[in-house]
Amino acid sequence: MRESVEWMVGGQQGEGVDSTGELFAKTLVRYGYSVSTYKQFMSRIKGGHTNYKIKATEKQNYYSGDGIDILLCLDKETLPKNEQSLNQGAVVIQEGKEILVEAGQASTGVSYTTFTLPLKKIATDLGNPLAKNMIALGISAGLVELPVEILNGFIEEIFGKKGEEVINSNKQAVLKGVELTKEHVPNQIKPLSVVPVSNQLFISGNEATAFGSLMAGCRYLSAYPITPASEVMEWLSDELPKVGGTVMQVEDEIAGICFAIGASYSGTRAMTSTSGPGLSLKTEALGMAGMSEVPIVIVNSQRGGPSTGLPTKHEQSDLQQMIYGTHGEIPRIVLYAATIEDAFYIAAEAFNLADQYQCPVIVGLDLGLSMNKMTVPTFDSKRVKIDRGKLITDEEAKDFNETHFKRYRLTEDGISPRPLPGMPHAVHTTSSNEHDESGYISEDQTNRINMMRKRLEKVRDAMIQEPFKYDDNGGESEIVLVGMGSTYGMIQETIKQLNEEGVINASHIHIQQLYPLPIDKLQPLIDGKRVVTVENNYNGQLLQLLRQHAPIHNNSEAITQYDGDPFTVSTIAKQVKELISWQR
Amino acid sequence: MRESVEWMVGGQQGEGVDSTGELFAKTLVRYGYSVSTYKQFMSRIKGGHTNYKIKATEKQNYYSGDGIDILLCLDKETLPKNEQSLNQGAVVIQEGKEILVEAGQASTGVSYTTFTLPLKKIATDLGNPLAKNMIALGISAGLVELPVEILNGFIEEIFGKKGEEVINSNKQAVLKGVELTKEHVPNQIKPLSVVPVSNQLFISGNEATAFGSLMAGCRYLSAYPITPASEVMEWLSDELPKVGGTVMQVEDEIAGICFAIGASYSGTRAMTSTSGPGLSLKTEALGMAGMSEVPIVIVNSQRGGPSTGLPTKHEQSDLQQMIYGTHGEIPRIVLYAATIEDAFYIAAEAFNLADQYQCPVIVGLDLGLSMNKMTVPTFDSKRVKIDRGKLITDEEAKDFNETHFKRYRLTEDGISPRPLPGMPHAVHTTSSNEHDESGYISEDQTNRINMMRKRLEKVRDAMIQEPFKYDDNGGESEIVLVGMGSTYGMIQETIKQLNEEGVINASHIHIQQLYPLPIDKLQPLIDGKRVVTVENNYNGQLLQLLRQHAPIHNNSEAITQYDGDPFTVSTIAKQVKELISWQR
Amino acid sequence: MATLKDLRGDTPSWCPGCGHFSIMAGIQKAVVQLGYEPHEFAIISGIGCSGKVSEYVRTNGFHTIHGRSVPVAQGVKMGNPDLKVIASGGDGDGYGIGLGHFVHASRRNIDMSYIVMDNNIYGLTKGQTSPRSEHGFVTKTTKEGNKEYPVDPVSTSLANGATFVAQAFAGDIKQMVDIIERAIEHKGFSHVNIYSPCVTFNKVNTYDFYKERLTKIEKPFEDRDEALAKVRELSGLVTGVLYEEKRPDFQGKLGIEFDTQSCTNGEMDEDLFHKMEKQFQ
Amino acid sequence: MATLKDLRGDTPSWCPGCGHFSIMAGIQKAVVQLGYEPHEFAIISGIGCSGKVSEYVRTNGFHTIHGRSVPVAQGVKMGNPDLKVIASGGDGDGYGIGLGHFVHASRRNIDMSYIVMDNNIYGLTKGQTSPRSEHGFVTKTTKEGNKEYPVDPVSTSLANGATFVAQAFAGDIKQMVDIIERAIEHKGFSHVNIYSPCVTFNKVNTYDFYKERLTKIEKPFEDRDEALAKVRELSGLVTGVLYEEKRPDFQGKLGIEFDTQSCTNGEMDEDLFHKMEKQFQ
Ligand SMILES: Cc1ncc(C[n+]2csc(CCOP(=O)(O)OP(=O)(O)O)c2C)c(N)n1
Ligand SMILES: Cc1ncc(C[n+]2csc(CCOP(=O)(O)OP(=O)(O)O)c2C)c(N)n1
Ligand code: SF4
Ligand code: SF4
Ligand SMILES: [Mg+2]
Ligand SMILES: [Mg+2]
Repeated sequence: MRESVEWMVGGQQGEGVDSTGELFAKTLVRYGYSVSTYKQFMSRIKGGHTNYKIKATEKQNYYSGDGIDILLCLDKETLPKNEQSLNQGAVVIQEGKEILVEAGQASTGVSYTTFTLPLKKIATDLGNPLAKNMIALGISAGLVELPVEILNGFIEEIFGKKGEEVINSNKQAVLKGVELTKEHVPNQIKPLSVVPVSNQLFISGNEATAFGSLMAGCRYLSAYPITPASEVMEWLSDELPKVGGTVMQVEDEIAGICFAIGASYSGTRAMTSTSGPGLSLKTEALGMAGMSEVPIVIVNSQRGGPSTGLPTKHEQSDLQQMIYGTHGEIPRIVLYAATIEDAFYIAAEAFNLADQYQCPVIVGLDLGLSMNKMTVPTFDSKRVKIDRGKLITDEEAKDFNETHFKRYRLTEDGISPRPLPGMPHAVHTTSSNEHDESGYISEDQTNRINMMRKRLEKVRDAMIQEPFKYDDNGGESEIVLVGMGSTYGMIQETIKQLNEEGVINASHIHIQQLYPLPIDKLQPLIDGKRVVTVENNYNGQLLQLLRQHAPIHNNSEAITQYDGDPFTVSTIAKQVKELISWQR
Repeated sequence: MRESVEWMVGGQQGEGVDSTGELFAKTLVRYGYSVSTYKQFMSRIKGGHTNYKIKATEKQNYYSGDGIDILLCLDKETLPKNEQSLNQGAVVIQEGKEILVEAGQASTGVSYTTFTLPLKKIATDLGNPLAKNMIALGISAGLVELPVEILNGFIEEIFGKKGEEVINSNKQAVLKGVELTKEHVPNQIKPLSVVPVSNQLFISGNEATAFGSLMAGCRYLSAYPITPASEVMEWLSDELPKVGGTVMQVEDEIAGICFAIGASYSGTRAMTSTSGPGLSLKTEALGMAGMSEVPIVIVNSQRGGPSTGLPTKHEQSDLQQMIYGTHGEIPRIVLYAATIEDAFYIAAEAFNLADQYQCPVIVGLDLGLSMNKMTVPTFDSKRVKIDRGKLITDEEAKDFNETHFKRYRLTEDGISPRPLPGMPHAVHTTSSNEHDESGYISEDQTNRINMMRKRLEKVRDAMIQEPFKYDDNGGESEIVLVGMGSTYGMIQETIKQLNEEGVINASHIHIQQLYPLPIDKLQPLIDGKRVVTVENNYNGQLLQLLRQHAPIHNNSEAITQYDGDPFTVSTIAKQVKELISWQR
Repeated sequence: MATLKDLRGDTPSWCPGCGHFSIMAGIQKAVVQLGYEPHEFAIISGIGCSGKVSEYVRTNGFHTIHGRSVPVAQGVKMGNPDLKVIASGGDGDGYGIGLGHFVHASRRNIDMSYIVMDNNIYGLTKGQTSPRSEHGFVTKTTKEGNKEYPVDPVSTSLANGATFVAQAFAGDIKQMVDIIERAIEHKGFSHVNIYSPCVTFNKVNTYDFYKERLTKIEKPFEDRDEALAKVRELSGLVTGVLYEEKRPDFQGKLGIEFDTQSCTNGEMDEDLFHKMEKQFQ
Repeated sequence: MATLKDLRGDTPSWCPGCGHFSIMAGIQKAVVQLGYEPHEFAIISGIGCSGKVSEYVRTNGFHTIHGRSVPVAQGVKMGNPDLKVIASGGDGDGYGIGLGHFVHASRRNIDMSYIVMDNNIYGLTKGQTSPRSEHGFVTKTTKEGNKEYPVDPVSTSLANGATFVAQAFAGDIKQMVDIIERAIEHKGFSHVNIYSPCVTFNKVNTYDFYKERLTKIEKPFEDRDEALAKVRELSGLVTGVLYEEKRPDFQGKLGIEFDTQSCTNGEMDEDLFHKMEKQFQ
């Protein structure tokens, strides 16, 4: 029995590759497996190669895997593009004139089996040419001995509205696939062991972020469509109206943040979501949120830059823009979830921090994390409690007894009690200009100094529950790998592999709070170690950030990849090994 | 005889404070003095206190001075606001019912003389109530024994069109002022010594930048009005049409940069100018210039941030936005002139670098440098030669013999031969998407890697003639003060003062090329020294930049000021002393 | 009931004689005469001399950034539909950098008023042409005269669906107050363009200029396109409410039971969590 | 003389049947029929399915960023007035995020053509409403139907001074080519809105939808406001050249002897330097 399987379907865009992949993933999830996925696609609507990769494991797993056990080819490009990833003994399913089972050998040396068959014809014979992908899924299920009932259940859900006939023909197609497996490629690969089913969610980073936001009380999102952030807007546009909130698709990204700032000023928990180009457009208004001390959450789902760049590819290159973007100096907090699970909590905490510190909070994501689904243990709805900070009631405002309420009152912690517009005893002024406590324009030097200190010091101690993940890997390590976002799973696996190979003992820091950077807590963990960042960008922006805070220049490097694809474990492992050998 | 004088006029906005100050400054310039000035003003059109500070010295001087020898008060706020700056023996001229000469003592302990007189009435008696400021100027001239002919010369220029009568009444007013001095406050302060007149220009940083741009062949500026950058646009809008170029005031800052990118793409040397809020808006298109490899010069004249902030106040807080602003990673060069003189050359070099490296070049300025005039030795028009980089002719393009010219040809130095649209043999595609050599969209990994390397490596060695100014101050120093922009003069004076006082020997680095930072050249100059940045912002952005490049964390600090005013020498000196005592 | 004094905020720093004074007074008067209290309003302003109005009228105020008062204001209204929301700013702010937002707001019809202080110039930056400056208008950067033609804001909002379109003149406070009152009471997006002479930098579009040229429209046109035709015919030199249409506002059309302000401290809503969680299982 | 083949650039990746194919072909045909060579043109496009046109038509091309083709294009023309400049992009690109630039370009009248591929939807981002989507239009983010009303682009450019305003339909190539040709030859800003069905995401505004509804205007109206009235009357469902006015273009009006391209390697112009230097002495 096998404890994991790596599966991929590839084909042309617009031909159901996505839905086929998702269906197989969900089947594995229902069977109790932990599933990680990765979709590759192009910036066009129809045509062009796309694929959907799955890794299913018994235990929680954060990486969709380097290899492939079953490769389902719906176009001619799939095999050549992915041959180098085939695992020993893999099965390749492909369309062909007639049924053929052949042995193949990849350029990497591994041998595999190709199972060629006339999928379309078989489906047509079954009375539903559209069901050809179902046959292929049946074959896949057959190979690892997944119970067809699960697939059939989904078929009923999906085709429910299309009537019995469609449902039946699809079910038949699945069965046919299983039969074909038994007949032509029996026992080709080991069956999956049975695991107990737990309460898992199968969810993407965008969805987890949107879900966390909604649960934290966010009732307003204004945004402009952009890959890979659009799903945040799409999911919330379905869900928010049910709870009295709404999503606004507005005319551009500047309006996106401005509407949200307006809504937040009025008291609603509000957010905007975007990707790189949109973030750049938002930086002026971001400064307004910082200066006027209006809470706001900005989700930035990173994609390949710069400029229009690689709109449908993965990258982590907006770090510096998230931390430094906007002219002048504002209070801000920059978070970046390590996993999809964390994305839920981080989103929820973001709204708390925005209210508590009355400042913008940027929630970083990356395409790898945003658009790909993964199973995670269901979220703990008790972990993050809603905290609206120094929001005050009209009653409380009344006690101040001011004709014009001092919105920017100087306080010990730099945070001013915040009334809302509409409160009878708290008429107040909010402003993007430098202002005095009343919110009125002030060019006075002393006031300026006080206000700058107030704003910029107030966030210094901001800290989320888990500002970084740390894995000391069971003891002394001479090297520490530092990452952020969707590289979490790959780094974990890399370390495990290196450890198993006896190459090196490495620890792992995965930073979730980029600004303010929890350097005091990080320092002891990197002291005396060789620091190696693993990041998807060219300049090593995370390394630069660390170096800014700690004098590790002579003992630190970055492992980078910037070709639009996520890391594989083997790439990271190889580079770590090179670094070590070079040092020794 | 005195070798320098510090003079200030203060009053309400809209009442000619500026023109009065400028007239006195120009008079001193004509007399052969080196003059530095500083204007303080508010973000409103009429009313509110404003003042114009002058320091005139025999030798070149880069700082408008901490003190005041002559204070001309055109409103009631001028004296209380500036009393603490009065030098021992200063003369304060102020409006009053009758002529009175009194002794005063400032809170700082210095004693001064007030000369009160009914300026308006005297002017009215002379037949021109508007000439009251001229009487005051006459008094000022009289006090330091400046020849009235110079002032008279300017009066003829200014009032030329208004006829003899106006000219004469103004001349009489000046004479009257001189007489009044002789009568009531003779020998109150020492006269200015006579100095030889050299070829000096009296010019602001904005003007020097605009002038340098024009001389470098810039023929197009598109921008949107914003303080303190508007003068760049205003000066060029007068001058460019004379040389076949033009200035476009467009609908917003995004259009500002986009028009310029368009013009530059077509082959014209083009620029845009702005301040913080505009820079933030431009960051998306900045990315396009970087990605599409279109040369472009962006002048960013910094003001008090964040957001609308302090629009008419001085600050140096856009450093990180200039270096990191935009999503993803682009080639760019960031320059920042140390003095008005350098502003001319830096502007000219910026256009060369933009063409040579086919990327955006950001020219930083700050309000102190931008809006204030200073005398500088006239520029050397031979110092910077125009270099258009790899621009090719149609003839040259023809040799490549390509139907579709490869705009993004991979070359050894990463810079591609650049034809212009309109060339018969060089039809080509320019793009903000990731592209192949032809400019066509490409999502191929190998191409991506090549193109990222090409773009980001090509600027690594970019270097202006004087990437930083260095003054070792005659020998061994234990401390090095590092600055940028308009703090040059103050730091120089501080070091001189500290040296004279025997407090410390400090060296001085003033960085003019912020990105790529010439760290290899800087390293030996900071090694083993205590590094102290002097900067007008809160976070110590320059310090952070240095720390990112050098492990100086335990031996470096920032002296900061962020109240909207420039440093004074005494502030810097005081803080340096504190740092030293604290260390010892 | 609120008095004019209650509506007084910070001391204005405008030049004496500036048209913006009248508009400020007009807003104050309208609020008082309609019987509202200062706290019921939020004035969202842009940047410019005009933008300072949110500090001078004592209601809730948000002095935003250049060109973005309209998107912020729409967000405010959506966040708290109980507020009366006024966006206000200059012609540069609204028809230059902010033009796109203005047109989109016109077609969206969120319930708010947009009061533009149109002085045909950029005041605060010292007198450059604005998108409302006349062709041929001379400034320090257009010494040979402006070569562009002005935006036609009233026709533009009419053509793009605004449900209340009016124009007023700072020199006629009575009519202006009446128009502002009607704009405030209109349910939907109301666009009020107000000619507001800049006495310091604009020597062409003076009080007299407008007094001599403006035609009063006594009664709104029944038909949007008639109003449009009239405005075009008179080159925009009209005052009065040009068009008003009763139509559900954007938020009304959404048909959502808005409940955006009830988020309070405490645990997440467990029931809601379990309901939502299902779709990912 | 150039042939259609010379105008062929990269291989289109649009969905089969997409209206953008016809518009691409229309531009190619117009260039060829007018007798121009590919190098004489610069096509400046935005981002969207539509934006790819600058890579598919083999002239000089600049694939810019979302919503900014028009400002870049105006800069290109000003930098090199000898180029024929076409800006092109989608309705989202031009009337959503880029709306402000479009109106300002209309009133500025720089000599270029702006061809909008109007499919009433955001194609490349997979089918959200665009500012041209009809009221009630259903998408995955407007499941209850679009609550906004569409922008009226043609009325807007007419009201704001555009000197050439036309509309075409991707389903009528002949008329479209004729219109594009006239737009290219027009001296000044020419606005051509082209209905271009998105066969993948827009199931409402199909070829048939337009075929059934469009009215042909055979001859441009003499008067701008007449054209405007007609467009309004027919809810924008017209094709043809609606209005054309001969008037000096912006650059012509500036009266500058443009000399922007002659900057070459070597020393600064010493004479010029000394002339300029004087004003600071
Ligand atoms: C993004 C940005 N660009 C430019 C400015 C500079 N600025 C301030 S006010 C203004 C124009 C003001 O004109 P208008 O909106 O007509 O208002 P007015 O002063 O005439 O009332 C400009 C360009 C700014 N503050 N922010
Ligand atoms: C600043 C920015 N925002 C958003 C996007 C994402 N985006 C790409 S194309 C597009 C809309 C395309 O719609 P349209 O302009 O109508 O062109 P079509 O695809 O329909 O031809 C959007 C929102 C982007 N690339 N840049
Ligand atoms: S500059 Fe003009 S608009 Fe500004 S306050 Fe003065 S008169 Fe009013
Ligand atoms: S999605 Fe629509 S607009 Fe885009 S290529 Fe396909 S049919 Fe054309
Ligand atoms: Mg104005
Ligand atoms: Mg579209």
